[in-house]
Amino acid sequence: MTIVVPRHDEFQPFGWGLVKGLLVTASHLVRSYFRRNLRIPGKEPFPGGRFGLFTVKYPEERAPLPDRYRGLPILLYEDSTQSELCTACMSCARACPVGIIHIEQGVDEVGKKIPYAQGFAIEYGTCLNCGLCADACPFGSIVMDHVLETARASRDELWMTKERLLHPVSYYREIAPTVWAEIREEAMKRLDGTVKRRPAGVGVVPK
Amino acid sequence: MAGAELEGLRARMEKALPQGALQEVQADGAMQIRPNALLRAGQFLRDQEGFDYLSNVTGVDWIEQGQFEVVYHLYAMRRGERIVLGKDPDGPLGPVVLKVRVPRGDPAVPSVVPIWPSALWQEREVYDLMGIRFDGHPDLKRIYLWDEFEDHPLRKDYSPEEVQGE
Amino acid sequence: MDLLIQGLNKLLGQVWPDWAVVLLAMVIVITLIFVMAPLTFMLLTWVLRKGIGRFADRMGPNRTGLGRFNKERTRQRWPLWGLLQPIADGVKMFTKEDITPDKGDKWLHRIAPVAAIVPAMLVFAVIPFGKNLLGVDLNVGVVYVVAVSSISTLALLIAGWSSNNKYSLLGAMRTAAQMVSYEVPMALSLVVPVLFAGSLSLNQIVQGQASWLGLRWYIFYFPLGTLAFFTYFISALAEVNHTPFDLPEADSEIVAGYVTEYSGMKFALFFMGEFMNQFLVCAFATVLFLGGWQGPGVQLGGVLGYLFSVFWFFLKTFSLYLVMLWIRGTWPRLRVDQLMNFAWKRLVPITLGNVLVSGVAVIVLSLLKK
Amino acid sequence: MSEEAAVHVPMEIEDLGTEPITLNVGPQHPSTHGVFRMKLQLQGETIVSLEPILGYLHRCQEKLAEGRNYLQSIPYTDRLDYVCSMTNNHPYVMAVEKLAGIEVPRRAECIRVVMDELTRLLNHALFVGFLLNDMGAWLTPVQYALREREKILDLFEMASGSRMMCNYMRFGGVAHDLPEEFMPLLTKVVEEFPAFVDEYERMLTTNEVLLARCKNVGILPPDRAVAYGVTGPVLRASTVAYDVRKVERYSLYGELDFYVPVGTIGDVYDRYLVRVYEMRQSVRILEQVMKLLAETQPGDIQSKVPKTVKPPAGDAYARIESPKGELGFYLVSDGSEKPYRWRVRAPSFVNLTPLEEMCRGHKVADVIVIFGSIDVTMAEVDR
Repeated sequence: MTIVVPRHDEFQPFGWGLVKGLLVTASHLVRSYFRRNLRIPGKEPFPGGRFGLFTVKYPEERAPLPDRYRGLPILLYEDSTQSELCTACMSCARACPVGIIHIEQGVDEVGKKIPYAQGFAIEYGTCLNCGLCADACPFGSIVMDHVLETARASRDELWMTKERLLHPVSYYREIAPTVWAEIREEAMKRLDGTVKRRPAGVGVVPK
Repeated sequence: MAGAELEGLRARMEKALPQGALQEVQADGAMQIRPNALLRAGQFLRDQEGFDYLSNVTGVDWIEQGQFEVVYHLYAMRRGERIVLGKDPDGPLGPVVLKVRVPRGDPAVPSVVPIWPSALWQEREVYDLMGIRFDGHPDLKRIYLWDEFEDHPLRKDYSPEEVQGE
Repeated sequence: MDLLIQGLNKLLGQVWPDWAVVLLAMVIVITLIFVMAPLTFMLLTWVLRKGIGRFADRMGPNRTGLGRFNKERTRQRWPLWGLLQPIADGVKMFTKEDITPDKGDKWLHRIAPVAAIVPAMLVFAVIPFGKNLLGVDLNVGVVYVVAVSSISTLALLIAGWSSNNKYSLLGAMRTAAQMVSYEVPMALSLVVPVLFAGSLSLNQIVQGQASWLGLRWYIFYFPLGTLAFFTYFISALAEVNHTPFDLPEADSEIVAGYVTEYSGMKFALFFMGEFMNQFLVCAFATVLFLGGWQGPGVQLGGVLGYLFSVFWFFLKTFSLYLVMLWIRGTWPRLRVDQLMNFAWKRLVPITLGNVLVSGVAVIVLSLLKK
Repeated sequence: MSEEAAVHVPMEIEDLGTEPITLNVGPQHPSTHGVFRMKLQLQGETIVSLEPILGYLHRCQEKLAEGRNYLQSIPYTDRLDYVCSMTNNHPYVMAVEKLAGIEVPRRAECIRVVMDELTRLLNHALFVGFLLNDMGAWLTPVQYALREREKILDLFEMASGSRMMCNYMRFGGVAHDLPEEFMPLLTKVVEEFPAFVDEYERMLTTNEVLLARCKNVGILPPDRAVAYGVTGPVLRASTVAYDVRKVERYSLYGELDFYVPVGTIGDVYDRYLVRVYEMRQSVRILEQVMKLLAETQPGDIQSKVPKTVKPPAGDAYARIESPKGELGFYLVSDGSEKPYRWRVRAPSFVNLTPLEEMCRGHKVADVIVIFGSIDVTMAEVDR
């Protein structure tokens, strides 16, 4: 069940190996002008035409990202009801390997805890982009964004509070339709049992 | 390794080693050995039993028992090669797990580098991070951390708050 | 230059004294060379980036062009195939911090880049870029070129020594050994076209390849001329530290060899010298073996003939440069001992034999003609 | 060993009575593949002795993992060998599964094998590219390799959501099922890859310069290789046909039909060839696994596993054949949700042990090539 690799000790006219290498690179030079570009199934054809080399000129053009792409975590709220999906269950904070998710649970007038995140902050500077928080979230509230540019002017701006983390559901549905469909199905299943105690919509407390 | 193979090996080991050197054989096949018998056991396992490949050397800090444990994972590489070549391996493949326990106060284990040179850096790593001394190691010094570092980070009582140096 | 002096004499001869006219001609020629050399360098870096890129399935520079913000604050671009990349490089080089090693030999460190670029500039003076278009028509042009271009070895040695860096020192040692060894086969291969032409003047060598519609090149003198061309080209690659003989600046082994401690404009000067040397090696090979500016159309009178000659010269030179790029984009690098073995055990005997046979052949042919 | 060195050093250099110079290569050096430092003693350009110095990338990952629960350590395994994160996930989840007695559905095993072999393809392609880079080829082979790697990374991104830090495998399965567009692209990659390997070989394998640089350089005899515990392609180049995939038959490898390429001498050229041939074998494995994958039920990728895994007290050692060699995880559990001891047996680390023996007597340029031919990732060496 083994192959002994051939060592090419046999005689070859001197320089033939070099010439073969040159021919390969030359074919690339020629093909770089006339090669036919392949289309990735299910994706838009890349800009740059059907023949020859092209690059995706990054800030102006972007290569499409797959639905499952893991950027940095964001929070979602329902467009129609303006209610946040987060119930402050702390699953994500517990799942985070680096412990950068900070949640402050809300209380009502009598001081009873309610399923609502009064404060929510993520330290973007330390995020591993591992996606464990999104996997752990039972209600599809925390999801992974598709934004690549995460540079900020100062370190303080990497402390992302709730106002900047919140995005509408429609935004995420647009960038990752298949993943959202999965998440939503699961979240609705979970919510079904306890839906009586909650107002309408997926979210709990209006924004 | 388990079952009849393990029983056979255990019987041969007990014969080859002095009385009481083989302290305990755990259910999963790990053999607990006295530190002073480690070199003889290693010699026996490599030369007579054909476990010529030391895959892994590591230390475990059992702080509650006040002991350090050094764990060796042995495999029979030449026998494994026979499997790849499509022949009968003709004997157990491993792993043979040797465990040596030493007191936490003065942890010193004989070095197995003369038997398996692959322990050369792995023992240095255990020495560096765990603080277990390997007597007879040709070049025992810190491998990852700088020489002036005093503590051993993988010990359970190491507190990372006291950061040393830069 | 003679032509230039004649022309100027016609224009200014009545007014200016003779020596002033000659001086003016000299200034014009020197200025032209000083302008042309960096321009060639810039063009070459662009060609290098684009060419190597294409060999490696990349685009090369494709963004450095013109651009402006329009009203909507979005950027409009005219990339111009990245043609402005050399200027961007230049700006970058100028703005880099200039570092002189603290414990190095500071004066030598400063002199070395200058010493590296001057020989390359000097060689430009004798290369015939077109019909009668050359700075000076030396009657010992070939010897001059070989002599002057070997000065740059010294510059690299100085650079390596003065940097007080072990990588630089290793690089400098490699350079010295390599350049001295490869100069022997290079000079020996040059003897062959000189024998064919019967002259050391570059202009006359080009004119010697004139007939057959301008295709009587020495490379077609099979097998002697062809062999001489190949040995010349190989040793010239080594002479200018080009792949596969780029050991003096082997970036993966000794970081950057003699330029390790150089930054900013000093580094740029080394870079410039190297590129100009590469260009000159190609130009020299064109002159000696590929018929220089000879080609269809150069016999035409007037400006057209001149233009044709310049066109042919640059076409040939850049084709050779493309071959160098091709090699650069394909082959790995040799090791020190292999390099030396190759020079002394393979190239030197071959070129020596070639010279001998060529000499005999030239004598026999001339006897036959009589 | 010292006698060998005396044979290699050319006598005339010793006769000159020159003193050896010390050359410090690294930690910042273009071809140390990270931050590796070597202290070389040179006679001329010949190596007299070499002292490797490690630890510039040390993060004490083993301690980090002790403070986290089992699941949270998976993203950290990605960062061991950042070139092939999928094969780093695999032995770790295997070790936890062994410890906790978790079954893995067949489809998940298929996906894991697919990912492992894709990782092998991209790692070996990159290896050849960077080896040539170390030899001084001007980035062209690397560029070709990177182009092929991009295609595979696209697949990873599609399945796991990230190109390099995949974090894809979970205890008892994998994180997500393969998306719809994965299989057509995988088929395309598998179909095109042999052509790429052929081109590579045309360009490099019989190139005289490469032959001159690689043949008989850095020979590691088989008995020394076994003694030093070298694994992976480096071991197989030294004629020892030991492959964990064949010996342990973990995952699905018992059912798959593939050959193990073996070298004849154990020099750099053999290591290059073994990797090239392993790429072809990986393509073969992928073709077979794709058939197996088509037979399984989509969606059946995860067995029932509690949210926080709490394995019973005990220890487990799991190892796989990663592209660089034998990657093992040794876990000790005390029954809590955090591991008591978390140990990585890193192939790059152990494979570096015989570096000095391989390099002594060679030139500076050879050291770089030999170091490159071992194929290490410093993140994995230093951990």
